[in-house]
Amino acid sequence: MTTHYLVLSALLFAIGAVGVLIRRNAIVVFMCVELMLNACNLAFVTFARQHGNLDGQLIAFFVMVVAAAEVVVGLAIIVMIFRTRRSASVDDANLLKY
Amino acid sequence: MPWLSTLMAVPVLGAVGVSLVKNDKLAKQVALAVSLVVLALTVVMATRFDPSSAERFQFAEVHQWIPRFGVHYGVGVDGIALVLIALSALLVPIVILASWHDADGTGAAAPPKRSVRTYFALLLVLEAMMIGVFAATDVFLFYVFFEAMLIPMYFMIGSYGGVQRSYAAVKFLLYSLFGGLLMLVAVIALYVVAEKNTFMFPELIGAIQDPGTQKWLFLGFFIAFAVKAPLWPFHTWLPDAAAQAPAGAAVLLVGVLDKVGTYGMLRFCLELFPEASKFFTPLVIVLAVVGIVYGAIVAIGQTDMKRLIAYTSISHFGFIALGVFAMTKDAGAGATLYMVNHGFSTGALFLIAGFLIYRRGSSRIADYGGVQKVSPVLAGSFLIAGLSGLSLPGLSTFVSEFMVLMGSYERYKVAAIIAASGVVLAAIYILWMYQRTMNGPTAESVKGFTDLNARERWVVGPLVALLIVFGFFPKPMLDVINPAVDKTLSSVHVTPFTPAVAEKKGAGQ
Amino acid sequence: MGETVTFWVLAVVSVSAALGLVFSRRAVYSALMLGVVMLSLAVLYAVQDAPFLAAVQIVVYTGAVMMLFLFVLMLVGVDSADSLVETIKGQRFWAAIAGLAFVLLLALGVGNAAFSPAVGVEGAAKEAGGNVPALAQLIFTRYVFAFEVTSALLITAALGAMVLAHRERVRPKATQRDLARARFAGPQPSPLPGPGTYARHNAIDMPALLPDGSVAVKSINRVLARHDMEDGIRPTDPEKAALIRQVIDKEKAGEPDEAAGEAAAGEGFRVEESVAERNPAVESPAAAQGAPAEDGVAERDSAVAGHDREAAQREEGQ
Amino acid sequence: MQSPVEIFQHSGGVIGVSWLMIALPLLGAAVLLLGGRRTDRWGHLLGVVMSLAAFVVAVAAFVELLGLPAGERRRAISLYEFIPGVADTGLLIDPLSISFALLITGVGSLIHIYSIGYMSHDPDRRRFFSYLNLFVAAMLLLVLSDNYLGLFVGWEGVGLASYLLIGFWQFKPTAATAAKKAFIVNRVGDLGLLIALFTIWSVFGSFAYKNLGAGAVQDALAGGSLSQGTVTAIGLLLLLGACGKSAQLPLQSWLLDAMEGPTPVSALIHAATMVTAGVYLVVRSGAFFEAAPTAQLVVTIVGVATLLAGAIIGCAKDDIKKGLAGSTMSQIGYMMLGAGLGPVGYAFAIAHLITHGFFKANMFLGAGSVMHAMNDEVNMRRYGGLFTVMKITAVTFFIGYLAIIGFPLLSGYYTKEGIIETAMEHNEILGWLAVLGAGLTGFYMSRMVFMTFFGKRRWADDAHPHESPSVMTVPLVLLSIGSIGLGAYLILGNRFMKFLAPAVGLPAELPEPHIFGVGTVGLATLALVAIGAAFAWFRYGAAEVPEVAPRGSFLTVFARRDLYGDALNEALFMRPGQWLTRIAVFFDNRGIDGLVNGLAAGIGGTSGRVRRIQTGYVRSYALSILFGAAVVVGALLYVGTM
Repeated sequence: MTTHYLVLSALLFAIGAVGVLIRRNAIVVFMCVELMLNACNLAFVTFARQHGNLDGQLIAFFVMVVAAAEVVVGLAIIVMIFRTRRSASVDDANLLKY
Repeated sequence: MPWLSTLMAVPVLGAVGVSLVKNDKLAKQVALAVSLVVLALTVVMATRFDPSSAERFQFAEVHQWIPRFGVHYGVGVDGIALVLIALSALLVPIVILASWHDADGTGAAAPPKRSVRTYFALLLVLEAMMIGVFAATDVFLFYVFFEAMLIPMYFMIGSYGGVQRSYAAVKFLLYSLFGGLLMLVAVIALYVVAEKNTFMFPELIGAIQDPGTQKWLFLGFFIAFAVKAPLWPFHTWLPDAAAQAPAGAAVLLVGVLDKVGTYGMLRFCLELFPEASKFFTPLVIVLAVVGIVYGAIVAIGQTDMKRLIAYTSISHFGFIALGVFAMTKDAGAGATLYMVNHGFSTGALFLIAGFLIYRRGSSRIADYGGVQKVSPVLAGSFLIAGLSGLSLPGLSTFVSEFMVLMGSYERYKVAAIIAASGVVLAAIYILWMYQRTMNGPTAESVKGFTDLNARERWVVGPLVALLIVFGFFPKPMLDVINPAVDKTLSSVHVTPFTPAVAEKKGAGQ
Repeated sequence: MGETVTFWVLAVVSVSAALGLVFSRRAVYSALMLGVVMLSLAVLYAVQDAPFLAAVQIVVYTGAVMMLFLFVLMLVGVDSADSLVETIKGQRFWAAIAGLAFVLLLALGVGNAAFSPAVGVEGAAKEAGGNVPALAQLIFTRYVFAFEVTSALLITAALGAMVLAHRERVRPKATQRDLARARFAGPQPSPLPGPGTYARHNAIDMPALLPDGSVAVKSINRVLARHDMEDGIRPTDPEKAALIRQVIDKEKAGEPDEAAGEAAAGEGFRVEESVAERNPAVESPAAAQGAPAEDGVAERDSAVAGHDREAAQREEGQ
Repeated sequence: MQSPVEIFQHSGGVIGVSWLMIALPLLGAAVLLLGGRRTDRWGHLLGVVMSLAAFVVAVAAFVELLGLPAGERRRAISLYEFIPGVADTGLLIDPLSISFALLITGVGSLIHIYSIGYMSHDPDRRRFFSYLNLFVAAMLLLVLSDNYLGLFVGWEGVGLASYLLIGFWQFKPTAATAAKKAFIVNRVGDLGLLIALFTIWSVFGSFAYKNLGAGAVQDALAGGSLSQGTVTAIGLLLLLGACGKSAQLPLQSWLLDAMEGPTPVSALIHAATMVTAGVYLVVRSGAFFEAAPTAQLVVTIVGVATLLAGAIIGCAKDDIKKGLAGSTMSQIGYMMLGAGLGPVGYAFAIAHLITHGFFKANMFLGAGSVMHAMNDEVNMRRYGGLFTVMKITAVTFFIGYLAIIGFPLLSGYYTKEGIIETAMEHNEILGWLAVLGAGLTGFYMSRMVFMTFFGKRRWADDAHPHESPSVMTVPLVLLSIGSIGLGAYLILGNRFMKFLAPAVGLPAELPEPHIFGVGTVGLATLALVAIGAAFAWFRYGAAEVPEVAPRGSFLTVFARRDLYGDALNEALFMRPGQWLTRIAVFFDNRGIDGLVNGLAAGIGGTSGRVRRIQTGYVRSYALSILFGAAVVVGALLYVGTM
């Protein structure tokens, strides 16, 4: 069963990653990142059960906390960018180049 | 008393003090005072130096720095290092005095980017680095100083230089870093291959026996030094850097910094890799001789005073390298003496050219003419400095050039003869420059020139006096240098030169 | 057996929801899809003997984080659909390749690993008397330092969000008096004409008629009109359609630079994602009512300028 | 033939302090240069005093030397260690060096005195005297040093003084150029001298004369440590040095230009003393030359070629100083010829050198007096009939003239005749060429005298010639006394030969010279001189001298252009040199620096292109991160399977 969970986790992770790559709406990109984090959590929980060790669950818990903090700050940044640029497209924020 | 550490600490503390002083004029005075203190300390130290001592490095201090890799804070001086430290300590107060208005931006084509006191603080930091690089007896420490010297000089050129200063500064930095990184590789490899778990120079002598390894490590060190010196064909950074740098910085750059290259050849290349040095000697001699003639010819064709002086230095560095790699006692001592004398001579030339440029605001030779008429003292000191550049007997540069050529002739006749043609070329470039700037009808732009003022006379006076005194009486310096050169050559294992007559006699007995 | 069934059901649900998240044009749908995935995962956690995590997942993620997402979506423009046209050459193709490669490699690795039957965390949990106490014990013993740091992180994040989202008021807030003054100084002191009288369904998108029977242009809500255009809902009345067109054109003519930039980019009349997201400024009542230029107008100007610059740069890049 | 006597270490007495000879003028120069304008009022007097003081020391040393037995008249005093292990600073007082010292300080002092008058209107007179003192010091170091290194120091020192004095009127571009030219051409010679010194060092390991005597050279040759080729090379290289300093072919071109300097300079440096340093060098290095007959032969050939070339040049010059310069070249050619003829030749060469010092200085100062009177006019075509207005100058000049053409019983007659006869004994061709040279001397010197002092007055309108002040005429008179009697005094009874013998090693038995010899050679010489003088009278005394020089024959133009020496130098060295310089500068800027900058530009260009990868699109970066992650996973798998 562990294998199944892990493959599911990988699949979700990859979908999230592809989402990050192809979506331009910063909020959607953010959601995809959350999806990837969740996929990771699944893997942690699975491994926790596999090895009978609660540390995995705990790490997942920490991931959630960090993800929450990240979302808070990230969304604030998006709102701020949107306010000044009237756009939430990640492609529009491309001044940092060459 | 930890003499050498004191010598380094005083200017560093002085630099901190100078940068904290808010008043520019006071900052200059503090800088001058600090540099004079260093000079006084150096003189006291030099009088306590014992040339005949069996101990090779005197005033030695060794402390652990990074014990894991056997890196030490190891300093100490032999005769060669001593005279070069003395040169640095002497030139810095002179340069500070000469640079009194260099950082103010009056009359400069490009206004300085940083404050006046920063310039003088940089000068003092540079002094500490210069003393450190000559005093280091730990190869790693030497490398650290070798690279650290670049930083103050980079800022001095890049922030206070002429119109093209950033180009020149970057070129200087990139060239030096290129060489320095090669050296770093060689330094690390030296540590690894020697398997002595130390970077201390005296313990590393003779540690590398394998000729193949020696050759690679030699190249690592040598290229760094050849760039620094600079030896043909690694020289093109020097004219740009020297022409763009403020005159005082140019003096330290050409007069002392570049000496680290030739000093390194003599100390590290020869002693650490004797077999490789012998193997590469033909190559180095060819480069040196080409440099002598080439530098002189290109100098003749220059239209810019500072560039011209820079090219003459390239020619002179060829002489020094020739002397180092001739590996005879006379040539080695001559080369060491040459390093010091060249500091005086080129220093005087650059500084006086700087005074001229300060008055006229241009370094183009064509912008001058007939200065002798309006400023005879300026012209006279310029002539003496120039004559020292062409190694006129009676001036100290002659002694060194003669010894280098004579010592080289003992072993490499053809090279010495070709190199000696530099004597004629030197006369052409110096006198032609002198004629174009100082002789002839007084140019309109030169009419308002004032002669050297008291400050400028105090700058030029000591240099000229030293040139003349050591020109007639070089013995004090040679007495210090000779034993050190003997020791160096003894670790290279070359057969000393004996005149043909004595040889026959020896064979006969 | 029960677990297997649950897994397969939830796996299918979560993967489809994840795909939906990635491929739906509207961000709101994406957010809902993400909620589905999270809930599925919460159940899977529960199945895997992680009841605490499952609860946290639902409370924190689905409850708090998702709400935050939705709030921001509301702020930014809830119902605008994203264009799915790719602007970076080869991005999708290579993204697909990379994603596939990644998943295949991981699957290969996982598949090749031979797992012994799971130990299960019951044993570990039993010692402390249950999953939650066991976790609590870990948190406050071995991971106490990390936990404390996390708290600091959260506080910092909250503070950061506040700082970022806060906007300094550069001029005094317009009072009622100022607004009234501005309104009477402006071209339209009276209220705008109301929506159509003869509406049959959603009256707000129907123009009002003037006493002479002609359409009152000002009564048309331009935002709604544009949405109608985007969605392909054309008014059946040709006269009204022409009028709407006219309003939109006028709106575009008000931003000639932008129009030129878009034309140059070869995107023609089609209102693109970024435009859709940019235009809400127009929606603000002040602008619609021709009120004196407040922050919004200045902001729009700067946004326009920014857009032009970017458009130019993008062209250059191409 | 006997070897020169050994060198004895000396202490005490006047000889022990003979370094004062060098130190005093040096002190004078230092005081005058450092003192600046403060010393303007009395600077010239200090210069004269220092020079005279040196002369007094020289005379005292000379007297003390004469007091010693002939076999012990080579006294060395060592002063201090110059370069440890290489050379000490020391002086050698022997008949050769003391003769030079007397000439330098004696004639030098007279010229110092003369200059007080000559330079009285120059605002920089003090500087002039400091340079003169510097010259005297350097020249004395050159001749008194007991080793080659010291000689070289003095050698370059006089070069410097010559440079400074030729370019004394530095605001004149011609003077500045001439000074530079003199220095550079001299440096070519110095190069030869330097390499000769290196070779000597590599063979003998010493520069001191006491280790380089004839005995040492012969021993080295016999012992095989010195090959014949090497000793010839040493000789030729020394000769190259001598050629530079003494303006011998092929390094003669600077001397004529050097006349740009003030006339006393021309008299002191470019006639009486410095230019004879080459002769001193060859004589001093007799040990090497005698071991190298080829080198000796080359010395004589160079001497003869130069004496003819100088005479030919002298024939065509209208500039009085340049005419005298050509004559100087020619006379030094005689000395060089003598110096190539072995010990007897040495003695005559040195004797001729001393008498020449007197009569040539005499004539140069006379010419200076004329110029002083004629508003610095140097063109003899603008002179004429000056005898009547400046009698002392004319008479003294005339004495010098008679001396140089070898008029019987005057100084030049004995010394020049000696050289010619010695040459005749060695090689008849050289001898007859030297005789021809004497004839030419008769012509061009007569031409000069007739054009200047006789004939019609062709003065410029504003010229008001007058006799010079006594401060100038007294030295002229003293010098002319030397020009009359010195030759006879030195040569008759072999006085000078015997005096010089310890230094150069003369044969024990020397033929007693006659007061007036009537040999074939002597008569032929006299006849040729007479013909030359008569021809000159016919052309320039009796006939009208046109004020503008006629175009003249090919030979005249050839001579006027200094035998195309400058043109040759220009074509062979200067122009190719300029091209080489230009090419080198171009190569340095475009080649080496171009390579370096090209490399930098290449890297810059590449990175400029590569940086385009940084599009600024977060998604592109994310894509590469994902690829990277995939690669890492793949790598881990691969490593895991291994």
